[in-house]
Amino acid sequence: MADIRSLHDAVADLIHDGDTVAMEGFTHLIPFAAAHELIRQGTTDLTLVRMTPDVVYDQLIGAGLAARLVFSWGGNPGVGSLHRFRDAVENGWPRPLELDEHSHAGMANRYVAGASGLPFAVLRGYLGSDIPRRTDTVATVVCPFTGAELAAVAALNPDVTVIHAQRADPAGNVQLWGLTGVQKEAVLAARRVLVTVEEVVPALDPRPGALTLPTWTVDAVAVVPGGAHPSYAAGYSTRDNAFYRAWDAISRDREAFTAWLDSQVRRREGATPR
Amino acid sequence: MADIRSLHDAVADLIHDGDTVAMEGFTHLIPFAAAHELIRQGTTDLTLVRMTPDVVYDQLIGAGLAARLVFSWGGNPGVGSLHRFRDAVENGWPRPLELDEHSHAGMANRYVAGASGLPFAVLRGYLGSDIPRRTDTVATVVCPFTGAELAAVAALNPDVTVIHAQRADPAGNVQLWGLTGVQKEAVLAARRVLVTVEEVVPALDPRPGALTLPTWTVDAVAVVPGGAHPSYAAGYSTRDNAFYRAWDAISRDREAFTAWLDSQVRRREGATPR
Amino acid sequence: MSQDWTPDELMEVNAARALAGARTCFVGIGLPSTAANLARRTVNPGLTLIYESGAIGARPAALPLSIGDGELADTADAVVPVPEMFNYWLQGGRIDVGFLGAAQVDRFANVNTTAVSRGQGRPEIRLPGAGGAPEIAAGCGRVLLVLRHSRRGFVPRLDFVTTVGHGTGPGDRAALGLPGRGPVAVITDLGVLTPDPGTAELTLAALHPGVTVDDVRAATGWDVRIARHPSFTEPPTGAELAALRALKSPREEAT
Amino acid sequence: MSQDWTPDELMEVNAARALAGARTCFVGIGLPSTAANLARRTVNPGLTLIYESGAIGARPAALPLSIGDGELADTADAVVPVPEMFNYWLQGGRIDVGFLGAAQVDRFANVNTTAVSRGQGRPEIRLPGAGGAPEIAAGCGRVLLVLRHSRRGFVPRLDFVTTVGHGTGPGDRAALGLPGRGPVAVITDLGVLTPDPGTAELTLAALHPGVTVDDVRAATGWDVRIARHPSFTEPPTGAELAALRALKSPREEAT
Repeated sequence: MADIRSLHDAVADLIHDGDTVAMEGFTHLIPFAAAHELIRQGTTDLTLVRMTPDVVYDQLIGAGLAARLVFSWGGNPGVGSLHRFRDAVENGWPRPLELDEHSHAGMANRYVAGASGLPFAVLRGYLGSDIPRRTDTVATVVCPFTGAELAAVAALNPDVTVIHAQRADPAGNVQLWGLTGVQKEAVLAARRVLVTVEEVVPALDPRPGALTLPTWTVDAVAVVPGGAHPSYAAGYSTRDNAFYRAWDAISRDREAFTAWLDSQVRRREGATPR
Repeated sequence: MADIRSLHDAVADLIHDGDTVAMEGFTHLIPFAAAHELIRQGTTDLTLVRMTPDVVYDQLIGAGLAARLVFSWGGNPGVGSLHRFRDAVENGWPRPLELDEHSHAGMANRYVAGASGLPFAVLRGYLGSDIPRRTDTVATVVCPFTGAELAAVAALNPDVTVIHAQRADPAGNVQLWGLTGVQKEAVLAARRVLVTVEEVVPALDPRPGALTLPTWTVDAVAVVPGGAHPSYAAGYSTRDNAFYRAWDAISRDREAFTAWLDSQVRRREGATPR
Repeated sequence: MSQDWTPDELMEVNAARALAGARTCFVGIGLPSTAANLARRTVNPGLTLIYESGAIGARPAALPLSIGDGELADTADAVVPVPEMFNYWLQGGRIDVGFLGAAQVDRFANVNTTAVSRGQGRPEIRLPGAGGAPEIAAGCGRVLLVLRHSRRGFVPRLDFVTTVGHGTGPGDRAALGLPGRGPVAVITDLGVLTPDPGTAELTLAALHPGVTVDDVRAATGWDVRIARHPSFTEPPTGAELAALRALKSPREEAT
Repeated sequence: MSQDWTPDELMEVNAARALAGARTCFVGIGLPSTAANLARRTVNPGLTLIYESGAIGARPAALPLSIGDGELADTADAVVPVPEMFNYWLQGGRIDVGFLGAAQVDRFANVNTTAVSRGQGRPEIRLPGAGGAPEIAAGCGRVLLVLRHSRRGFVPRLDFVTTVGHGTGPGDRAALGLPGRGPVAVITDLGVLTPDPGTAELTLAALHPGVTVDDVRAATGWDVRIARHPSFTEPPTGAELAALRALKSPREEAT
């Protein structure tokens, strides 16, 4: 059952140094506030898992919290490179970043296998690509009925999955709608689950396109209005595309990035360094 | 793109002798009217596919249209046996019925594989059960990462899938809600798709829990209000549990069944024997 | 004290009691659904009922006839597609208790719901088949079985193993890779049998009020083991009986 | 006639034209999204746009910056989870055209979006990675590529094959089990290349107005094959240019 807690306490209790952490949300509902709390708490040596690392992981990588990245597309959508990600991979700054790299179809199916209690998933993928040469989580299986050879990807079961959702009820049932990406799979694949929400409402009335995560699939809910910014929460906010564009200049330069991190994240009110 | 057609013409054009036909709907939204049209047209030698054959397939089997049944639970829910199914299996009346028998999890995953363009699906299923001894569509695969042995089930790709839905728009986009069972998978796994609907509306406004099948996944839509009776369409009707109970006596006796079939299906208005 | 209950009611009330403390229950239709809905009205108001039709957290006011009655979806916390139900929720290992009926069980609580032999050269008696049972019994944390006690139901050897309980004894579940603990109780109209911790063989652990060990022996198709001191189940309380009868009445009126 | 268009506009207009007759298009972000949205406003109003974020039949009024902008979901016929998108819709073989960008292509229209070598002992230049491309190129009925023409982009040998086009020549796709036809055109700001039916090697089939064969040779990193009589693409119509500029203007204002 989910407890409704402060973001600080939920992050401190659920996410530990060395954990494998998935913060999901396909452009929509990205849990930026929870990521910033991780930066304030300095939780480090993380294996970060996300289909699209996006600006949120650019920040965590630049802050030096990530030892490893499991992903399938590492760009700033519609803008260009993730400069902190590139600096870590190309130059090892502020620390080297090990990669486990997949295609979207492979990552999505890795979560599906994790949510399904299976050790692997099967897909028609990676055929002829060099991707399998750089990872040990792609293999092949042979169909016992047709003899066809198919790709197998290893299940992903994060220690912790963090998502942002529109709302929860007082019992900790969570509701999200709009583009819901791979969040359900990432939640059900994880050992522990933290959800930040825009608000707690007395009851979750049905909504078109909404999915509900029962409280017994979630460990903690933290109320963080705007917790997806500069990503967005359909029905509450719109994507701050200007910030995504501005991130290009902020992140291109190590000093500008560090100054941004200090002023906009580390020294924000409520920050409690450990 | 789906054409909006009469039930008679859609059934005549899309379903042929010897076809593998899936009529899905998990208790809810069972396409009874389309099944009755099959009986009137005498389309025969069918391989019938359905997780829960239910009264709808009891009728088709009793009418002598089925050569083979692919299924996972053949009872009259909450009432008892399907007597026409049993008579065919136990006594070959009106003709022998070959069985390909699975568990629900296996059948659901067979449709998933079919919808996914894969030749098989993997599950933790059938372990220790005698089911695999009576079918050639269950096998084992070994996980290339862990060495674990798992069940594999062969994909199901029906020639035709038939479902009943609440509504369509004039372009043939289909919307259904409530318990949606395995319908999306059965539709996307099939070569041809027929959908009967309660009504055509000018536009499909969003509804909680609704899923939409784009018109380009459907071949024909036929407007048949009440076309799921004695099953039901959430928002339009409720399950006629009294009919399901009454079916026990109708179906227990060959003559009573034949009389029912003649009076209630074959000689109904609009029937056009071929 | 006059006993104003039926054997079926003893079975249903004790089946409901077996759900005390459970968080989530995967509910088969028929007796399991009766028991699970009664549990929500008595020992476990917070119990989450999960029906294989896709309803998670259903709160039906009356007993559903089928596992796909409209009320299950209308009152649920979430409705999911059937493949998701079996893959993410059941196989994913999120359900505490699987509650199943059975046509036949053997001494290791294996279940047959597929076919019964009528003997050489005669066609089998056809039963409905597996449904969700094999994977429910595999994937839930533990399994409860409920069926009426008779020699037709409690057989020395199953003609067909639809669903594995404890196989041929301890260790079989692990060897097969079945993740859950398997059947922890078989609740009948005569009493409650539980697997012996050492041998996994079903053992009469408790008798319902007014039932004797000989009644159980007479209704069991093998030489059933009896606990050294079988207990008696508590008689149904007035509240339990009232809740059970209220639960059943609307459906019976609708017939 | 004064040419009042840019090379990028020639590329975008011709990319949109390549979608004439398609029913469904799986749309990558950037140039492919521009082309697909332009096609809906010009040659193919009925085109169904599918974004990997889960939106099927999106009808954005302005060009989305990301493939997950809210308007894509708000205007879609259906929104599906990402695993369903890749498994049922893409891998299921329901999409006519996959429209992709590329950092590097080789003469067989294989694509690198992963990493570029800087030479021995120096770290690779890191690109974003695969995203949906390998399976889009595998599963769609046919593939269109759009990228600006330069020796950096049109390379003799890829440092990394992210996505297979035609492999090393005819027959490779079938041998790999790739179901779709693969790339049928590469549309650039200089012209249009198509795979030779016999060799599968990219061949300059058409030049944009004002472009010469030598321009293409100078911007291609290998000795590019030229069709015996390369045609010229039709100049953009006023309607095409107006639609393209209107499509881009709201987004640029929002910057």
